[in-house]
Amino acid sequence: MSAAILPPVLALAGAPLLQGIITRTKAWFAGRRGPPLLQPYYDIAKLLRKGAVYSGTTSWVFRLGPAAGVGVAALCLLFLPLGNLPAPFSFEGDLVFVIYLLALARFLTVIAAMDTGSAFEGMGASREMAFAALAEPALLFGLVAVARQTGRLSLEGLIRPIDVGDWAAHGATLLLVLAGLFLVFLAENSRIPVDDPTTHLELTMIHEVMVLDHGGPDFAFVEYAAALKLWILGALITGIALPVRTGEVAIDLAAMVAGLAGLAVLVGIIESTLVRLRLVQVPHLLIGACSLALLGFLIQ
Amino acid sequence: MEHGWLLASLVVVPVLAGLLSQVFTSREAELETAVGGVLVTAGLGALAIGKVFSAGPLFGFSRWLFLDALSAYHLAVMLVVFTLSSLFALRYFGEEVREGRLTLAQVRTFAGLWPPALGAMVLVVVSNNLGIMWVGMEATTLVTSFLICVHMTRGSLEAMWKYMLICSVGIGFAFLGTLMIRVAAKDLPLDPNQALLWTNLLANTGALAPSLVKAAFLFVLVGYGTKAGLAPLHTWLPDAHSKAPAPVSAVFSGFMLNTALYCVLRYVPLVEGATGHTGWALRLLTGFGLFSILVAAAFILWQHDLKRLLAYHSVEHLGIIALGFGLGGLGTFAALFHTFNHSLCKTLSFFAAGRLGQVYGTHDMERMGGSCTVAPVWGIGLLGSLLALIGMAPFCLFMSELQILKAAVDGGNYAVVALFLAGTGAVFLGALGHALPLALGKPSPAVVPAPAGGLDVLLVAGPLVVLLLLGVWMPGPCRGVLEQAAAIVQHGSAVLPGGGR
Amino acid sequence: MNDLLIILVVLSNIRLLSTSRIESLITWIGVQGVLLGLFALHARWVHLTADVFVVGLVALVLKGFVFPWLLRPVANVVHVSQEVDPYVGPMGSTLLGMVALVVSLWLGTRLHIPGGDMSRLVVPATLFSVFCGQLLIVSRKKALSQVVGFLAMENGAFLLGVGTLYYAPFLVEIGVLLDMFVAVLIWTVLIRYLDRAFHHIDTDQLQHLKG
Amino acid sequence: MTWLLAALGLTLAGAVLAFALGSRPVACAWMSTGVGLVAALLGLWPCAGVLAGGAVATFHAPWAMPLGELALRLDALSAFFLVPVFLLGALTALYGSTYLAHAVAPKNLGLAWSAFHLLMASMVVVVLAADGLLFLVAWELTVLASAALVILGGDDEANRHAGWLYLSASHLGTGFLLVLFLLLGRETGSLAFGGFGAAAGLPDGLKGALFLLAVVGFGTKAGFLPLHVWLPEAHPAAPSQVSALMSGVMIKTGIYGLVRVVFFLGHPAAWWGWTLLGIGLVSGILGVLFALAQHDLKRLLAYHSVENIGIIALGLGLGLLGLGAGQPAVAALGLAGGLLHVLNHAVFKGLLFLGAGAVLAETGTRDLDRQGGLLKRMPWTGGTFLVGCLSISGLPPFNGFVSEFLIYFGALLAVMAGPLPLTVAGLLLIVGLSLIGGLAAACFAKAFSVVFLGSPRSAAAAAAGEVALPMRLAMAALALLCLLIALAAPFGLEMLARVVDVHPAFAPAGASTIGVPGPGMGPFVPVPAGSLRHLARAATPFTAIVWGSFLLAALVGGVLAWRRHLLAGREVGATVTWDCGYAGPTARMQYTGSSFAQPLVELFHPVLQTEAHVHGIDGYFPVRARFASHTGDLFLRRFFQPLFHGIGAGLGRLTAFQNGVVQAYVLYITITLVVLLIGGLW
Repeated sequence: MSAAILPPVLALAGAPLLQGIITRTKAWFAGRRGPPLLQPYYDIAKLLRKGAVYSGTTSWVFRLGPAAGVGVAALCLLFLPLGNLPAPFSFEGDLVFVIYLLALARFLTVIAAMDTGSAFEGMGASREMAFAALAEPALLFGLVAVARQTGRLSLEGLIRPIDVGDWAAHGATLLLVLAGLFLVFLAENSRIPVDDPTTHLELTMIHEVMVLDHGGPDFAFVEYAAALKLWILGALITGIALPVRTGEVAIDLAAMVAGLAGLAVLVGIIESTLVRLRLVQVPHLLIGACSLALLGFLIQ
Repeated sequence: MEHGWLLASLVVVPVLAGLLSQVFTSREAELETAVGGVLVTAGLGALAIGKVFSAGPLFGFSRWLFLDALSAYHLAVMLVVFTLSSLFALRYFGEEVREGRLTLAQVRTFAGLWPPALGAMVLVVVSNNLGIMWVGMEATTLVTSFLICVHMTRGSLEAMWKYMLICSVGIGFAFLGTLMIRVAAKDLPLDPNQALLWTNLLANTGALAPSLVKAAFLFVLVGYGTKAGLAPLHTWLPDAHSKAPAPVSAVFSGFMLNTALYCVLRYVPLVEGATGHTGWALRLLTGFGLFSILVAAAFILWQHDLKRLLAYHSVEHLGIIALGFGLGGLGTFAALFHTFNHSLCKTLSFFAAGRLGQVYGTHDMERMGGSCTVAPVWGIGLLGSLLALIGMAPFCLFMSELQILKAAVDGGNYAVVALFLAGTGAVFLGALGHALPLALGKPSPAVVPAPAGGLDVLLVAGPLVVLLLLGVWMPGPCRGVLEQAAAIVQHGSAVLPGGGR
Repeated sequence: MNDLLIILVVLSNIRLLSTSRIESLITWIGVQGVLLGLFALHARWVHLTADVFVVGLVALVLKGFVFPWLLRPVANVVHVSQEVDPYVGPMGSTLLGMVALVVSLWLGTRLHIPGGDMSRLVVPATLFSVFCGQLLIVSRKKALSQVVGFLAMENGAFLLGVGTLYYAPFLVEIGVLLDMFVAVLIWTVLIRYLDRAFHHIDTDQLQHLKG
Repeated sequence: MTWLLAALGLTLAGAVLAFALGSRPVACAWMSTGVGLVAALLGLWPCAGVLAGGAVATFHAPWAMPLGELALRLDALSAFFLVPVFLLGALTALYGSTYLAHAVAPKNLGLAWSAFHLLMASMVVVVLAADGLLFLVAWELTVLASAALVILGGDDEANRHAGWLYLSASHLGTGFLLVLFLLLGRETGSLAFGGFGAAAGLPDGLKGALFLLAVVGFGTKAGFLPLHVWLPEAHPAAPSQVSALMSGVMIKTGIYGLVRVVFFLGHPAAWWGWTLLGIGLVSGILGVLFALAQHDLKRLLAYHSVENIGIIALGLGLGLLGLGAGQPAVAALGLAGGLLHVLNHAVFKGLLFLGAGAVLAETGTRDLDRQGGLLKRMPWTGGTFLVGCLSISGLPPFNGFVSEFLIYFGALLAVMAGPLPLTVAGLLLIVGLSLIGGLAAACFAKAFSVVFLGSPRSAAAAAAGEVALPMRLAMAALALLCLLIALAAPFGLEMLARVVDVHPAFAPAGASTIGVPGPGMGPFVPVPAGSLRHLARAATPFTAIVWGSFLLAALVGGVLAWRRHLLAGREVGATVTWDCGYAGPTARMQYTGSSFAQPLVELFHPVLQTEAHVHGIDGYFPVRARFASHTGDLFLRRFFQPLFHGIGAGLGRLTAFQNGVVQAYVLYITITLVVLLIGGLW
């Protein structure tokens, strides 16, 4: 039970760090020193200390969105294992619950964006929903493919049993599924090549443009919820990718943390070396993710 | 023998009423005499029908006249239709008389021919002698032909010409058929005076020459089928129905067609008996029935004239009835049930079409929109009867069509099932497309709304209520009547044991 | 003798087909009527009773004289003497009539009449008359020609009746003849009406009601 | 059963009374509301009893009609389908007490209420009927009553056309049902449902034919693609209260019929399940896509009915596949999920249509792009509508998620445990269902935000106000139900199990169900303990979901409270929406519904075939520009219309035969005679 407390606590504490690592990696590639690793924490803390400005157009929906984002993400953490570390709770089919909870958060974020009546935020919201509709099947498909390997229907059940033996036996399947999940990971977290969180052109953004009007604590919640989501999907990928199942809490934990950090570095590298796709090509990428997962499923 | 005069009076009374009406010089009095004659006949008929169903078939005049369950049922339907139509005629022509659009001569034509038309049709159903039956049928054609052109217009003359020519040709064939069946029975040891009696022929079907009987049936089927409006012999029907005054159209459609089909029915057990119950005659009826439904569907889809639409509905429903008879079994029962349903419903729809035609001054459906607003009573009557005609539950036509379908399914006639459903489906789509704007559209502002009187409400509500009621409730006696009548078509034999003086 | 009369009837039918003059149509249908009346009397001669005799006589008078007498004035009143441009001309009609004759003869072989004491020609001749009547109705345009066609049809039926049965109930036969008579009366009245309303009796032009 | 008969009688009396009270609208409305509520109370009681394990109730009376008898039977399946009927009937009646006068011309008000009650009564009979003939008559009455309401919903051509399309489609569908029931009747000896169970022993080919007849006949009513074409026309045309009833309940009678017949047919062949699965996928995905492309709020909702019927078909198809493959757990979960979705869809779709009606009543238009900012003006409507949106998108913690979860669960089991075909089916279902879910969320994000958020796009929307209390009450009750059903799900499994147990494969041994297994019952293996054993597997997840929902509420509440705490005493300013520095934003600059849906509509253009009418700017000087888009129904335009026009044109050619030439007419007769003579005497 004590080990089961660790994944959510670690996530709550460490999620913004992944963002820091990505930024740092990108800075390194660009030959800059970049902001400190803990910069996301500073940002959130600063935002939390600010007041707020709301558009006169908005209603309570606008105010609900950020809070719901954090709440949902926190709830998801309860069902999320970290490699060999068990989740606090798990039940058959919780992967569906988690995916739908994330969808709930997205829905509330989107309508919060639409509440402003801004064309830019509308654009972002529209794209977010469109791409999510395609990303969701891919994510579910990938997880089901893994579940078929392990024969269990919960997130914990499908991630914890993966060990070196599985990789030896079904390496190809897992690799393909991982590739698919990684694409979904990039899309869901608005990373390049799907979205560029650092651009300054609102017309081309997805996630960032949706939250243009949030400020103060609300924006802090948005940022934190985004970090948590990055962690959640990252943890799923790391859990599958790293078959470290020693039973020693410390070793397993370290492996996972290292894996997450590695994932963040990988994202940083991708963001530094690739460019954002044109928006019309994003669906192809997501359909590609779905096909990868399907292929993985078929060859097992 | 005492029944003989009762049966004869059913023919004689209306003829006398027709003659009597000619002595008046007031248009109202002439109309009322004619209607009165019909009402008296209806009373006498009710008496006779009651006797048949309580005490068995009636015979008279050396068995030349008779009334069994089958003919009594048809007589009942006929009297209902005729009584309603007569009442409506008072309303319909009364309107025109009031407006001075109808001359004394025209009223005289109508009043003089209307009750005899009933007499001629009664003669058809009360004849045991197939020859007299034919005479009655021919007389029907002759008497009704001038009823078509009470309003003498080019259109009605054209319609009358076609009616006379086509029906005469048909009736000519039927005569040939009648003779052939007599010839087929030539060797039977029967008194020549009695040889053409249906009951006698039925008792000896085994001894009839099959090939001649078959030929006779073909002539009879084509001949009477022409009068009954089975496709492709129906061509006179839309013209005559659309050009005749509404009460006449109602009687044409509501009963004259059935009378002709009744004649065919009388031959069915004879032919089936003579050909060894192979279903040869029934298959022909099935074929004609289906073809009529499909042909009617095509014409209903593309129709613009309300009364022609109703006429094609008659073709469709006569086809359905023929199909029911052709399928046999439950189908016979259902076809008889459908006969009443269709007659009542069609009578109502022709009333409504006629009255609305007077209100709008046209029968062009595109110019008759919004009848429920203009003349609510008749508009509802038209909508209700059209819905019933296309087989909407819970009207009784749905029920009888369902039973016919059951007969087809039970017999494993899947092609029949498919064609029947396709045909009635097309009719449904087409007719509904006409009916909705007709009833609920926006009327053109030029049309003057017409008030409705108590008689109007009665004429609309009465049939509608009966149609609805029969759709959800068939009283035991009604069922008994239909079953007795159906037994006669199927076996014929039902009449024989109890028959006789 | 019976066969001879029947053959004469058949020939009169062919004559009807091969003429396009209204006058001649009316004449020949009258001739046919006389032939049939004679046939009715002769065929039943052996079994002749009073009522059968009356029927035969009435038929002869009606079909042979009354009907032409009724139709001829109509033809004069409406000023029609000739079929102009019929659908099928006299030549064609006659040829089609030959085909009809073959079909009638074939059908006659299929229809066995019980008894065998009757002429074997009755059934084919009957059918042929019927077909000829049909042919006249279908191929001609004047209303009068069609009436004649109708009469030819009815004559065929009459031929079958008297040719096969020695006795039919008086009431039926008289009823049939009475109907016939009324029908012809109505035809004549109707044709006059048509002429008054349309100023012609070309039935091919009565095409306002369709669809 | 006495209570049910009382409810039925009351409803019928209501129909008569409403007609009589037509000239007094207020009295009529309140009488109708009263009848609806009381009938629901009377009717729900026995249903609850049967669902809670009570005995099957029957009613039997002779019916003076050949082939038929007045037989009613309340088993778990009927009771389950009756619940939404009564529930939604009562709430829509309540809602209608103030709404209907907006939607229907005053002179037709009595008639409309009358048709409403008749619709209710006939639906009750449809679900209760235990006799084929009674079922068909009630079925047709349902059509007639609802079509009357569709036509009365407006006084124009469009309504009449919708009514025509609806009646025609229903009639063609009923044709298949007639054959279905008559065939069943022929094979089992009578039209009584009591004997139909024997159909399970029929040869496979015949059973397959019966199944197909049921799918087409009932599918037309239910709105299976491509038989759905009437649905997007008729539902928007009807008064919203009736749209709610039609979409929420009436089309479910189609599902009821299908389920009932499939249950009669016993052991299913594999292709039955595949058929339903295919229909479900196509209906679900295309339904939601078409919905996405609509501008008309009620049309959008109508297409979502197609989508949700697709989800239900997915569940049922999975159930049949499970039964066929001998996987009772998959079967139980699939069937239960599909059935539960029937109830859920009734609740949230009813809610959404009522909300749409409220919007329509206030702004006078169904056009999405003329709304906006209504949440502030109509807080109750907006709030409850949002609940409906979340529920229909299948998002937790609302009821839509619960039923979809059951189906997912079944599909996951199929993927895990099944033989290869079942695995493939499960996979397809998972992908399909998640795609449908994502698209539905997109669609409702659009619908909700365009209507209720931002600023008003028209003067009417700006002037809108909250609707009257009865309407609010009805919507609030349904919104509450959306939540309650989800929270009560763990306790409802037993009831669902009773419904699923009506299938003979699950029938507990010794219990009498319809169609007691005869000697020729077919090869299926009865599962002794019923379906509860399998459904119980969902109890833990359901409980966890309920607790998760509470926790979520607590977490979100906590965050909100924290923010309030943080902002207390700080400066909270109000400003205009930031628009990249543009200082004079107008309502017309907002994203419209069409723009919101554009990426997906573009992506799925091959199926949607949206037509865009651009009247753009070319040249140097600004001119008025216009853009309009329209997405018609692909199947109507590309399939049914050409087909029926083709048939019509073909038949139209026949009319040339009635050419007015009397010679030709006589020729027809001659030819007929000669052909018959030669044929007959050959």
